[in-house]
Order: sequence, then C-alpha cells, then structure tokens
Amino acid sequence: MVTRVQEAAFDFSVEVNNFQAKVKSAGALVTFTGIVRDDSGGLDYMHIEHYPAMTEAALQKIETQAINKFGLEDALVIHRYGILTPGETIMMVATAARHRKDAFAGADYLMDYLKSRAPFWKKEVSKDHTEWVQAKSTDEAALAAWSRVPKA
Amino acid sequence: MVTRVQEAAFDFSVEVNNFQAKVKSAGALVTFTGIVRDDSGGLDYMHIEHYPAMTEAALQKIETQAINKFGLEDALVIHRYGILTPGETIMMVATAARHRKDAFAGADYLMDYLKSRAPFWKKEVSKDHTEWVQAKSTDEAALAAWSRVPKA
Amino acid sequence: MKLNILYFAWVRERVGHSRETVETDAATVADLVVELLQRDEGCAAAFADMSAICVAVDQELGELTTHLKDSCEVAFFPPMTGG
Amino acid sequence: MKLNILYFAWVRERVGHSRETVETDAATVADLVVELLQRDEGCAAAFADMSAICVAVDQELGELTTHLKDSCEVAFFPPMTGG
Repeated sequence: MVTRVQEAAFDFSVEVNNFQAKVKSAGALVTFTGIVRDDSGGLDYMHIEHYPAMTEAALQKIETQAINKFGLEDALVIHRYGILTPGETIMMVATAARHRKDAFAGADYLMDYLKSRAPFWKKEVSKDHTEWVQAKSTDEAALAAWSRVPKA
Repeated sequence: MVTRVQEAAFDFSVEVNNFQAKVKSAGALVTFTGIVRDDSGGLDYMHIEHYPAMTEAALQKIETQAINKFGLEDALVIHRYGILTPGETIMMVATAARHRKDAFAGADYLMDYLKSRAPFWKKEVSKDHTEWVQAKSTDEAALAAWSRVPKA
Repeated sequence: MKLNILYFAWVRERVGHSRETVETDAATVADLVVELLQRDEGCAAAFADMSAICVAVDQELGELTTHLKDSCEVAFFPPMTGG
Repeated sequence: MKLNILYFAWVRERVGHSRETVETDAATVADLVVELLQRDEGCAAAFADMSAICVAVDQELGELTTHLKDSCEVAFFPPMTGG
C-alpha cells in the first residue's frame, strides 16, 4: 500500500509499472487519473491547498478501507497540492485485484472517499475571477451508497 | 477512437501517454488492464484464439456504444491473441471523460461487453491439463444490467 | 449453394478442422446444423448441445433461425471470453 | 487552556490568517465558535453559516458537540474537495 502527498509532478507510467510489478496474483488493474480541466477556456491555474498534519493519515485510512472492503491485492494513491495548470495531472489511484469487478469498485470507492474525506481544497484562478471549487451534495450521497454495498 | 488487435505485447505507458495527449478537455481518465493470472500455480500459458474477420468490427462497435452512452471524450481498446504467459498483459482499455463517473462507467461497460461480445476464446494450458475458459452466466446478466442505465 | 464455415475454440477441436466450404441447400442455421450433426462423430460431439454454441453469419451474431444465402460465412463457436 | 486553531481555504481567507493559538475556556467546538464569532468581522463572516463548515479536532473530523482539551489542534474548513 502506497500513499503519497506531494507538490511535484509524478510520472504515471513509472508509478503504474512499479505498482504492477509488486502484485503478482492480480488479474485486473484499474487506474484513475484526475486532470486539471479548463471548462471556461480562461483558467490560469488551480491552487490546491491541504492540511499536512491530517492528509497522509486520511489517505491511508481510506486506502485501508478500500483494500479490506473489496479484497484488493494492493492499492496506490498519489495526490498533489500547490499550483497546477490546465492539463496537469492532479492525482491518481491504482487498484489491483484478482477479479475485474473488485478492481473497478475499489478505484471508484477510493475516488468517492478522496473527494469528500481527504483534506484538500481547490481554488480556480483566472485573470478576472477566483473561485473555490464547491463540494456537491451528490458527493455525500455517493459515500452513503457504499454502505449498502456488501463486503467482498 | 483506437481499436487494436495484435499478437505482440504493447507498452501500457506509451499507450496511455498517447491517449492522454489527445484528450485535452478530459478531467478524468480510467484504465483497465487484464493480466494472465495463475490461480493453480501450474499454468504454463494461456492461448487466446480469435475470429480475425469479426474481431476489429466487434471492438469498434462496442467502443462506439460506450462513447455514445457515457459521452466519453475518447476511448481505447487493445486486445492481444496468441500465447501469453502468467503475468503478461492480455488487454487494456482506457476512457477519458469530463467527469469521473462517466470515465469509470465507460470502462466498466467496455469490459462487460468485451467479455461477452468480442470473439476471443481463452484456453489455459498446464503440463497435465488443458481447459477452455468458460463464460459465466453472470456475464450475460452484466450486459442486461447496462440497458437499465440511462444514457449520459 | 456454397457456404464457408468456420469453427473456433472447442467447437473447432471437436469438428477437427477450422474451416471448410460445403455445398448445401440449408435455408437456415438450424438446417445446416442438422446436416452437420449427421456427418460424423466429431460434428455430432460439437453440436450435441446447441445451447452451448453461438453462431455468426457474415460476422454478425445470429440465431438458429437466421437465414443463409449463397457464399455467406457461417461461424460456430462457444460463448466468447474476451477481456 | 490553550488551543491551536487552523483555518483552510475560504475560512482562512475570511478569518485573515491560517493559524493562531488562543487562550480559552471553551468546552466544545460550539463554545469556541461562539467566541470566535464575536471577535471581529472576518470571523463573523467565516462562521456565519456553520452548515457550510467542517471541523477536525486533533486531525479527526468532529462536530459542534466535540469536546476540546488543552493543547488540542482545532481546524476549520469548508467541505473537502479532493480527487
């Protein structure tokens, strides 16, 4: 299990290769990559703030939950903070499982929990406008839905 | 949209980098990788047979369906055939979407359809045993479930 | 009329070869299967349980009731296991 | 007792700084919020709608009713937006 919080960019290829090399009995590997999107066409950058004393522990807790709930062989979470420009990779997760459905569900679950339980805040900065990304009411609903999914 | 059927191994990193470079407006990228698993510890290799005249068209049809159903920015499918040993990558899909849930659902949908509608057959060859991998009744049930998911 | 028939996976193994051209008057897939069933032991074993076999006509999934026409390609195979 | 208070995102922007140490007798998060609300305009703006704010006590998510003890770390922030 790997959890990393960092300002620097990471190399998705290297991370996935390292991850895959460690999981010998997995038949299924799922990755998710989050990328800074520029919907308005005017975004200068996204500033991601986090709560250093809490972040790593929160990510580890979420990752452990996902591994246990879906019987994953392994999981990986990398999340960046600081200033990121459109097209840059914000974060990634990877899950490895014997079977396909568990790998998918594990990655989806990780993302739902990272969204609402990992202490990051995103501010979108454009030339004439600055705005904090708001949580959606559907984010909490997504977490509640997982409690109805039986354990693997 | 890219669809490839090939005997040779492919480089996951190169494929994902090329894929990501083309999808400028995506905020979410999901990949799935299928790997030859050796459950018994005695698997020599897996022999994957396919129906050349049909395979490419079947993959393109499945990919187009996924793109339309989930409003994907793009999708990628690469599937190998021939002799593959434990740990080797059988196939991969990648999906890019503006939003996370569509990228996940698109990849999950692609895999469900590839499983039961792409003309591949897998034979597991061990020293003292040879066995065709059997389709599961749950495979068809998975396809039926997608017809209940509203279009994006 | 002439049909090109292809066999895959264990259907191919039981029939004993991967492709052949047959001269037949079979109007549907079902008619063709009845002919093949009577041909030899290998075919009889391959087509003993039609619920375990899929068919494609000209590379499109078909049914026992699918009509055949001259020079079409008929493929028989077990349920697919891609992915 | 002494508390270490941290503010993040727009809560930090409204309060005007990211951390401070306060001397207080607040027994719960709610008591502390009442004190902060009365301090200045920035705090009043930050804590005007407590339904829009989350709290963590010693890096664990808490509630308005969560008890405070000497030297603990209290963090106020909007709902998280990771991923």
